[in-house]
Amino acid sequence: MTAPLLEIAGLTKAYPGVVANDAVSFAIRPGEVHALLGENGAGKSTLVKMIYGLVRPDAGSMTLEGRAFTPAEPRAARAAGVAMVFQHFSLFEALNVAENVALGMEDPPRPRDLAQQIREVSETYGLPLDPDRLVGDLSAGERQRVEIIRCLLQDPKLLIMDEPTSVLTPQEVEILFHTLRKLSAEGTAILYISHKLEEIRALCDAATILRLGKVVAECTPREVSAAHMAELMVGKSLAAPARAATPPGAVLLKVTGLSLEPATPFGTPLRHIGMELRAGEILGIGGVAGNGQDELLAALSGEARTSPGAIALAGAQIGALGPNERRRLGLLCAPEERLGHAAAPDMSLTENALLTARLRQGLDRHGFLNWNGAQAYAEQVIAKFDVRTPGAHVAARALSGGNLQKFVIGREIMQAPRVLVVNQPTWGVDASAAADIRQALLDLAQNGAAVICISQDLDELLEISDRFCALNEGRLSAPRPARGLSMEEIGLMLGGAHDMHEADGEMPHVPA
Amino acid sequence: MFRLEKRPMPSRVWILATPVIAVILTMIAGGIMFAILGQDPVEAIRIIFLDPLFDERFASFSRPQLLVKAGPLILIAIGLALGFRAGIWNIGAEGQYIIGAICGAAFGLAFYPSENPLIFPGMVLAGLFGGWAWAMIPAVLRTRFRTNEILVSLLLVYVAEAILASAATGFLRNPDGRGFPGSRNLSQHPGTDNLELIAGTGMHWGVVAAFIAVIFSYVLLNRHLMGYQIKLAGQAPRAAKFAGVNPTRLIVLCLGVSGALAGMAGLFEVAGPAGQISIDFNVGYGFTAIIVAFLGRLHPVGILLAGLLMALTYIGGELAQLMLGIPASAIQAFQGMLLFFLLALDVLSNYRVRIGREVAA
Amino acid sequence: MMGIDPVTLIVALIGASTPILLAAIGELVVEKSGVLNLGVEGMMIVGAVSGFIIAINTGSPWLGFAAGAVGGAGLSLIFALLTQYLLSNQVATGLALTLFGLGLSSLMGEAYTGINPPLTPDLFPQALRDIPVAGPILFGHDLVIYLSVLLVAGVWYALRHTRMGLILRAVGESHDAAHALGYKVIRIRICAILFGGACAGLGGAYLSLVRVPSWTEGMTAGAGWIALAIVVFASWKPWRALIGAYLFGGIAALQLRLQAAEINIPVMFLDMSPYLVTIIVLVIISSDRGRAALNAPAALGKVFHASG
Amino acid sequence: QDEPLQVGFVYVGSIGDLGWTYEHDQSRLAVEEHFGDAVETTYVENVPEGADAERVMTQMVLNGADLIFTTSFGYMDATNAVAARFPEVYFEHATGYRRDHPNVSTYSARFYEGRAVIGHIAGHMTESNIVGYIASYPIPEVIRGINSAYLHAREVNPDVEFRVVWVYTWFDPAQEADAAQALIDQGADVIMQHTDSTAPMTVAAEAEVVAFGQASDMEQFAPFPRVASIIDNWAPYYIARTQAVMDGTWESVDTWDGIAPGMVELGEFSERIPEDVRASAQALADSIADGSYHPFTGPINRQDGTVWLVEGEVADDGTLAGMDFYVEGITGEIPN
Ligand SMILES: Nc1ncnc2c1ncn2[C@@H]1O[C@H](COP(=O)(O)OP(=O)(O)OP(=O)(O)O)[C@@H](O)[C@H]1O
Ligand SMILES: Nc1ncnc2c1ncn2[C@@H]1O[C@H](COP(=O)(O)OP(=O)(O)OP(=O)(O)O)[C@@H](O)[C@H]1O
Ligand SMILES: [Mg+2]
Ligand SMILES: [Mg+2]
Repeated sequence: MTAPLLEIAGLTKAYPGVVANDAVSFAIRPGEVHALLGENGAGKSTLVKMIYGLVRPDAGSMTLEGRAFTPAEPRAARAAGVAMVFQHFSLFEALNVAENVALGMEDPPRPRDLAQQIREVSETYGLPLDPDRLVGDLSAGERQRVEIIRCLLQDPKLLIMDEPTSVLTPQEVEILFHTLRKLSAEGTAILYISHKLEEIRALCDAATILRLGKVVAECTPREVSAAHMAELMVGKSLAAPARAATPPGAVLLKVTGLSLEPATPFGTPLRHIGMELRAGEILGIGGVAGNGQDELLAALSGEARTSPGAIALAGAQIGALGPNERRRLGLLCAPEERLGHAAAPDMSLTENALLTARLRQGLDRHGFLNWNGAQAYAEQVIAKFDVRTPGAHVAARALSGGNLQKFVIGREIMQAPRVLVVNQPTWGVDASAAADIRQALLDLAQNGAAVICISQDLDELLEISDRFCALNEGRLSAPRPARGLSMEEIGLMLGGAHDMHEADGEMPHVPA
Repeated sequence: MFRLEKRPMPSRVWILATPVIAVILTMIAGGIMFAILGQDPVEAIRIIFLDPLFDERFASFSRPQLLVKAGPLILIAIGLALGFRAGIWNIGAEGQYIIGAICGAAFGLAFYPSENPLIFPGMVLAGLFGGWAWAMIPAVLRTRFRTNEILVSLLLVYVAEAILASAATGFLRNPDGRGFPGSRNLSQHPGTDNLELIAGTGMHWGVVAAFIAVIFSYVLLNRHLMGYQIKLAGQAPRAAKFAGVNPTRLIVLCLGVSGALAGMAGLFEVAGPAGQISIDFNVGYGFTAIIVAFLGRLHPVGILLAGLLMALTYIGGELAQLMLGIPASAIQAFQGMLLFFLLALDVLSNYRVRIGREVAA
Repeated sequence: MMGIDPVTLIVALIGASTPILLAAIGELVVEKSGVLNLGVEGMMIVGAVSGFIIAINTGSPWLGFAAGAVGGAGLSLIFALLTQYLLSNQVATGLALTLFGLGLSSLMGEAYTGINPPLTPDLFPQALRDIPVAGPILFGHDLVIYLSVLLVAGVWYALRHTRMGLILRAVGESHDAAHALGYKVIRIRICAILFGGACAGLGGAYLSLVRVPSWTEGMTAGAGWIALAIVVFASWKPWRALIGAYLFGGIAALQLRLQAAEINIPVMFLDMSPYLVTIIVLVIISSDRGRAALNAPAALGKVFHASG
Repeated sequence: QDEPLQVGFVYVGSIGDLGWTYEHDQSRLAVEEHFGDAVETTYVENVPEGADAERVMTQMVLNGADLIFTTSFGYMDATNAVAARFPEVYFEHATGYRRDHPNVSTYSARFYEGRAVIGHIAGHMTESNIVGYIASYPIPEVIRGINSAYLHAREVNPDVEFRVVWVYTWFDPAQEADAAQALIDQGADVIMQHTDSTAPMTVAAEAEVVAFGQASDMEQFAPFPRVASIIDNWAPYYIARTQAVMDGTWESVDTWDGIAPGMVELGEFSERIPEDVRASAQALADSIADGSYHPFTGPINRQDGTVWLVEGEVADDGTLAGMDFYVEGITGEIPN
């Protein structure tokens, strides 16, 4: 056995009210792929931020290659050979790829040389990337490549990846794993954080499991089942969402020939989208981030207007209507971005309840707001969806991601929608909260509503949807029954080699 | 070193306490400055802050003057605050104030020498319309061509000043004024005058309008959908769109309301305290109101208090000049200090301060 | 054209625009770092008075210019501390800075009214300046004017081609991402603010030492506001700031010449023409769809607070 | 003596402007100097015209002022309004015409007398025959000055032309400097100004053209480019009026004084003016001072060619006070 590359002993970090890391100890050997597991808020990100020099530990020590390791800032960590890919990208949209890479390096070479190096590395590892493109124009997967290449160019001894795969297609995940295995073979240690347990079983040599900031277990992922690891994380066993099969009802939502130019410089145009949604049905829309998900949601929610006939709700043409008119008719949405889109960060939950529920819950009268009513509604959502918060007066930003997501989904579901569109309902949400949300969606469909679930989490889509289609470069594939679809088939659909929608006569477009 | 920790919710105690502490700190720092200038600091501070309110010679005159001076500041700041909350930056209220005054005065003078009681209401409407129309220029350019409204509204101030000079020396010049610049005196002519409503209170229609604006904006922001949408658009533009707020309408509304209020303030001022259109009739209320809006934390009641505090420093500053010979520039620097302290201490209401460095590993 | 000599017009507009240009290029850097400092007018006038005082007392205009820059930077330090450490609102703090600067400068300059400062020598020999047309335009200025153009070039180069500029742009684009990469957001922004203050101060000193030259209260008379407008006008591009400042100064100089030449345009319109033309050009620029907006620093005016 | 007499001054600008307000403040200091402990003076500077002026005057009264000088035209209505409320306090309003109450006097200076003299000098000194004139606002005071200077320049130089630039400000050094430069670029070799800063002087010095001091002597630019100046000197008037209050002889009067009593002073003629011109300018000043000559003596036509004053006719003060037209020969237009 080789000597550990990094050894962590008794690392502790407390925030007001929480101990994010409580005497955490473990070790990584060179070339090892080490998983860090735990629920939301278990302290994984905090731990790696300490290794990367972004957060200072309150107590404990780290040893890198036998020497004491106390990085005061990321610069020091990078100098010592530690590189990190962030959970929330640390990229600059208005800068190009090369500039973004240069910003993450200590002594970047001259721009021309750097561009050359980027091309070389991206070829070596099968991660194609054009150094001159603006990052704002890139898809989520490509953005992650930027982060990875930024790390690779520094020849790191330890590569930290915080939830890297949540935005990738299965094929991209394969490419990433290929890269990581190659790195690991070259002797680079990898600290890998993910909520996707099957991936961890496929990739990792060892795993440390955190719960409430403490190390609760260590295991070798290949040797245990995913369910077992989940139990170690949560401390109890989880039930899979259940649903009774119901025959689909009448067509509630019909989209035909929906095309839309993007509203923002970095947006994706929608092209000839068509679909039909029936009562009681859940339609899963898969696809890699940046392929038009936000735009599709905006077109359905009414934030972006289309020709009146492009969207019909129970026969009524609604393409030209605004968000509130659509809400009145029963079409509700929950966007992906919780803070800033689905909810206003600095507003209380009561105020955020009003954000979408005003019309259907009758929370105003001639424009004068019924705050008591709004508060009562917020409290109902909190109670029914088990939102953990001190009360409805709390600002949305003070809630954890999972709890806010439960609030946002609950806010829509409790308005009894006829059609509900959700985008990434469980992104970054831990296993038990995610299970609750999925169950709520299933129940809604069970009761006769139609649901569109846009998600990048294919397991989730396969678990809850009746039919599945893929969004690629703003085009929507023809739907296929979800049952029996294999990962390979899905991967091909996502990659663009799917049957194009009949209205679209163009050649299928394959991304570079 | 100290460290700041964001509070989950702003602290109510500190919101109320910080202005008081800021004023005390300003008294200390300003006192030092006055001492350096060779003045008795205690006396100077007393004259600025207390004499206008409590000195038996001045108080009965100065207290109502506080309202006269604060009235236009509050009226304009209320309108600006709506826009600022929505992330719409009208910094050209000065221009809207000028144009409102010109339109209102022109309306009144068009009927001269009639004393019809409908003239004054007509002037108010004309002033309101003038300010609104001037603010519509940046609004339309912003919504049509996405032109930055900060820049346009600011540059239009200079254009308005050119028009004002032209009005005072040209088209609105008093025909009986022996060729001197300046319009007829509106406040000395029944029908166009905006005089004190109750003698000795300083209450003219502009002050009444300011109070109404405070109440109206309080209700709007706290009880009405429109106020909710304004706040939403400012805090989270995407969420606002999701909630069905129409950004174009909001820009037109906020710029329009702030322009209309500024225009009205201009009319009330020109028909009342100032009396006439003259070349330099504007005295920077439109710019000072921006500070008042922020000092008041964009909150109607806060703006009311901030407006009164600003007015107090103006009036007390004049007294200090008069009684101690402190130069006007020292008063200006003193006001700057007051603003610095008020802004600096604001941090305490939103953050907790931790003393000492983080323990390093 | 209409009896107006283009050569003297160009010479005059360059001189007239330089204080605005200096202040604008400084503010451009500040805004590129994501900070909106509306106190340019205050920093300019403090620079004007500090530069003047030092130039009078030392007899050296160069020390005066340096002192102007130091004075402007000194005032901007207040803004930096308030907005970066105490997280105060940038708009209000900038306005307060202007108010304070105007008061402070008149206090400082009380004893200096009515004095003539030492002359700033021309850079090139008379023979060069006497070359027709090119002579006065290219060689007829003092050092600060060339410096201002160099500064524009330098800022352009630094923002475009250096690591420092890249980091500055990154900080202005997303302070959270920059922080995550380990950049000292606050420190970088403070440096930018000080640079902006120094440029504004230098512009002010140019006003009091060359342009007017003498010290009088309130002598900036709104130049700082115009500088702010020029930055937006330039959509945060250095060379465009130069064009904007020269355009504004050019129209201002031209309108006076049109008056002097007794051209029949109402003086009211001539008087407002620099502002109107600026607005019109801006409307034309901004109505051009595309990615113009991209150049605006995404984090402009936002408060940065690193938790943890 | 018991209580000193309290005299207040309300200034529109700052005392450091080296122009209008500065000269008023110099005269205030002269009052202090002259009366010693018998008089106390106070002042407030940068008082905007309108509501603020009225408040400042009232506060002065409440603070015990017995006599108040309000030194800007724009204070006219405010002065009369406050005077109505405090009949026992005396008010002196500069450059206005309204004396609604027996405790209000008005006073002004016949600057056009001085302008006649420097116009005379300008007519002699210009070689390009173009005189540049930086004007503030199109108001009677300024128009009168332009006319007076032009008439006396033309008298000695029939080919002289006046180019007027309106800067719409009393005080903006940079703008004034630009205006001076613009005029020089248009061929002017003599610069006159009716704005308050010394900036045009500096430009004139650089371009080596003639200029005149305005409001204050601007002696730091003598002997060149400043070759002469018109100085506001309010001290004799202020001292006399203060004395009148002390003696109980104060009455409401309208004073419009010129060179004779010294309200308008002419700064020293520099040796850059040819000897004979200095002499003829002095003779002109003397004839104005002793009343034998009035600068607006016919024949004078209006710009449009209509007759204003026939041969030998002297302008009446009413027309002069409200003058809103150019005399014949000036080519520009008065903006409005
Ligand atoms: N910057 C911060 N300042 C104060 N508290 C914070 C901050 N960031 C996070 N928190 C607190 O941390 C908790 C968890 O935040 P986080 O966004 O990491 O959620 P999470 O760990 O993903 O939780 P969930 O499991 O619900 O997704 C919240 O209760 C919040 O109050
Ligand atoms: N800046 C902060 N201020 C206060 N509390 C924080 C801060 N950052 C994290 N926390 C707290 O530390 C705990 C651990 O957070 P951390 O982000 O490390 O969790 P995580 O395991 O990465 O969760 P996730 O799976 O959502 O990424 C959270 O519960 C949160 O309450
Ligand atoms: Mg999380
Ligand atoms: Mg995490």
